Amino acid sequence: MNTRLTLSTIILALGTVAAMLPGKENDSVMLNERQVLQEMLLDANYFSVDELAHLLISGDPSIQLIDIRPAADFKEPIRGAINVPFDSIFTDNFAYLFDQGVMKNILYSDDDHTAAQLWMITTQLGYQNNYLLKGGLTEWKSSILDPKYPESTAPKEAFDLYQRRAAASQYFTGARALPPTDLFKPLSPIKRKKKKKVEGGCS
Amino acid sequence: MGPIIPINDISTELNYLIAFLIGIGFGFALEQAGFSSSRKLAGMFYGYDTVVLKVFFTAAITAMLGLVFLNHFRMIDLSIVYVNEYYIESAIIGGVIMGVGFIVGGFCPGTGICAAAIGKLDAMAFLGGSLLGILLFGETYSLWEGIYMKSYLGGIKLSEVIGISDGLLVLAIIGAAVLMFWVGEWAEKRFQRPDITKDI
Amino acid sequence: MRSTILTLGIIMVAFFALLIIVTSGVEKSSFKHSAQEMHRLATTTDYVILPSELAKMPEYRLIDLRKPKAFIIAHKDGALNIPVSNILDDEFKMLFASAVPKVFLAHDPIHAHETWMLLSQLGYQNLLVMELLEED
Amino acid sequence: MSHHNYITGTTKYMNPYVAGILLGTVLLLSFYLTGRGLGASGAMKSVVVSAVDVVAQDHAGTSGFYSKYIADGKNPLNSWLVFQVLGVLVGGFLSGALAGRLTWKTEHSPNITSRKRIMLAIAGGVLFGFGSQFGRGCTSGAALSGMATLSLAGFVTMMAIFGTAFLFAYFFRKNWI
Repeated sequence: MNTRLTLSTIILALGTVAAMLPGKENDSVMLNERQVLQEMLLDANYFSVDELAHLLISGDPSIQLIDIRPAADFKEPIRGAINVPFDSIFTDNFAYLFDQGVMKNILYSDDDHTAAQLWMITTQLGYQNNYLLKGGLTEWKSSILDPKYPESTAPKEAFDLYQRRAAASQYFTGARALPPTDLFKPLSPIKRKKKKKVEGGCS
Repeated sequence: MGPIIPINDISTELNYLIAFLIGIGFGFALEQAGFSSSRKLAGMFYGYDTVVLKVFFTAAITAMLGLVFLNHFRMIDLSIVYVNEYYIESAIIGGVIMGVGFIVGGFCPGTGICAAAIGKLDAMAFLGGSLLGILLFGETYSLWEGIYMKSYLGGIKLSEVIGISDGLLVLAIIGAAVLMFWVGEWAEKRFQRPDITKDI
Repeated sequence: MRSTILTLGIIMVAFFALLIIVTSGVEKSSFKHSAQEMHRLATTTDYVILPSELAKMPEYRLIDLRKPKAFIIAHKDGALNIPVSNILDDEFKMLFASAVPKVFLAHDPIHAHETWMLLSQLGYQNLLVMELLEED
Repeated sequence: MSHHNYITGTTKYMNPYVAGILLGTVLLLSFYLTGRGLGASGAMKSVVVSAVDVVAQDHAGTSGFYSKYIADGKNPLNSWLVFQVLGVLVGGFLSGALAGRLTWKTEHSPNITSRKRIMLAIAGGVLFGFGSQFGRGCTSGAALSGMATLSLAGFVTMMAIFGTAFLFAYFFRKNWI
């Protein structure tokens, strides 16, 4: 048998096998279930409302608040938040927002429900720098914007916390509060370092 | 998990060393195939020597099959691998100009470099000409910029355009290649020119 | 020529063998759904139930996701304690795969929703979340 | 004898199919290691760009074509393809030396003179260089690597190059046959 026939037979056989392989998306940078579970258990992936208030007051430039409520419900967001409705995260191609290496995205919705779902999706896709606001907007409103005075029997820490929250409330709702638009930052799509498309070609 | 270098952020120096080693393999394969001879290359278009067809398609199919299988076994992430960007006009116009250049000059840049390495003077002339051609394009770039950038379709794949799976497209290409190999060997007998083939 | 083919063949087989060895160490994911499918599932499925609805269900299995210590102090009758960190253990696979509705008690809503997402993505069905306050 | 193989004593090239598999394996290795295919014209462009940068820096900085390769003071010669092409030179030389094909010669049909062949090679080079920039890659970068990744651009460029060469082959037959 000459080389051409041998080669033809081999490549036709391999090609037939290749044609029968199921076409599936490759997911090498995605996390598997154990890695996702590890991320879930990591406290560092969650922000409490008090931590968020502290970051906002200190003017941390690296945080990006993402409000994932439907666009129709996007009223009175936490200051500086941008609206990315959960329903449209794939249709409107917001991937560049979630998949980047510079800003810390803090996701929130009314409560933990949809925010946790979105966080799971981004985490599983291997996107980094996405964090979850514990308790969502409800918790933010009740604890930071409208803190309750602790009962007189409460421990001293509760009073300290109330002091801080009252100050934060003053900061976010008081007369000195800046109009929310002032903190809107221009978004530049930043490619994540790890999954960077290779530049190639011969041109 | 591949591609190894972009995923693992390997240093530039090592990247260049690997580029150099891959280049050695590339040059070795081209020279061994006989691509360092312009008359052997041109034989493709007159039927007396179809080595270009055989090597080109065997190489493309080997790499295609390899990528499909590596992707299947999750050894390579094809979404990172560079897919040539498609600009309809510039790809066709550029291809046509290169086609004329091929039949006139008898080399393409890769084979020209390879032939120059073993001392072919016409290959060196060809490479000099290529540099001139690139300079010419650079100097007249403003004239072509419109058409050069027109109809950008991104890095799309043929399989996406036709709407079939990668594997099926590879099988179709293999079918076509097997046929072409057969025609090529037939042509080599039909248009045989012992005087030339002996010479090169 | 035959020897060249043989040599090349050996080199290629060795090359692929090396690739297989290098990549065999990588843990494979066993997710059944892609991110897009999970997004669709999450937006279309209402898996949160109220205690009143639970009472109407003929059969269900309560699963408490808290740490064992908190579970020992107080827990609902009939609840099974599976801390979130153990959710992927092999011993619970049979339970999740069974047709009985599995109800996660959401003392911590974030972890309950995340657990629901994780297990749903692995292809398990009949998963529910019941939101509770810590006092209940 | 200009063709003398120091190993086997013959002038035979490798079996084209075996050479093709070898080339394909190198290409696959390149994809596996670096995520990109092979190329040649890109390195030549780096040479041209750096030459222009040395001779006429202001011109290079303002031109739409050159400026993107020398932006932020980067050296166009410091690129992946340049090192790869240096490798091609070494690899070609090694193979030629092993097979005994190292000679200074100009290959041409007996119907034309060496001088004419050189002129034609330069003309072909100019066309190929120009076309490779227009088409974003040459036969190796656009056609071969492009086809391996099943990219549409690769197939279109390959068809255009070989189709045109076949069409024009008749007019240039004297140079080759």
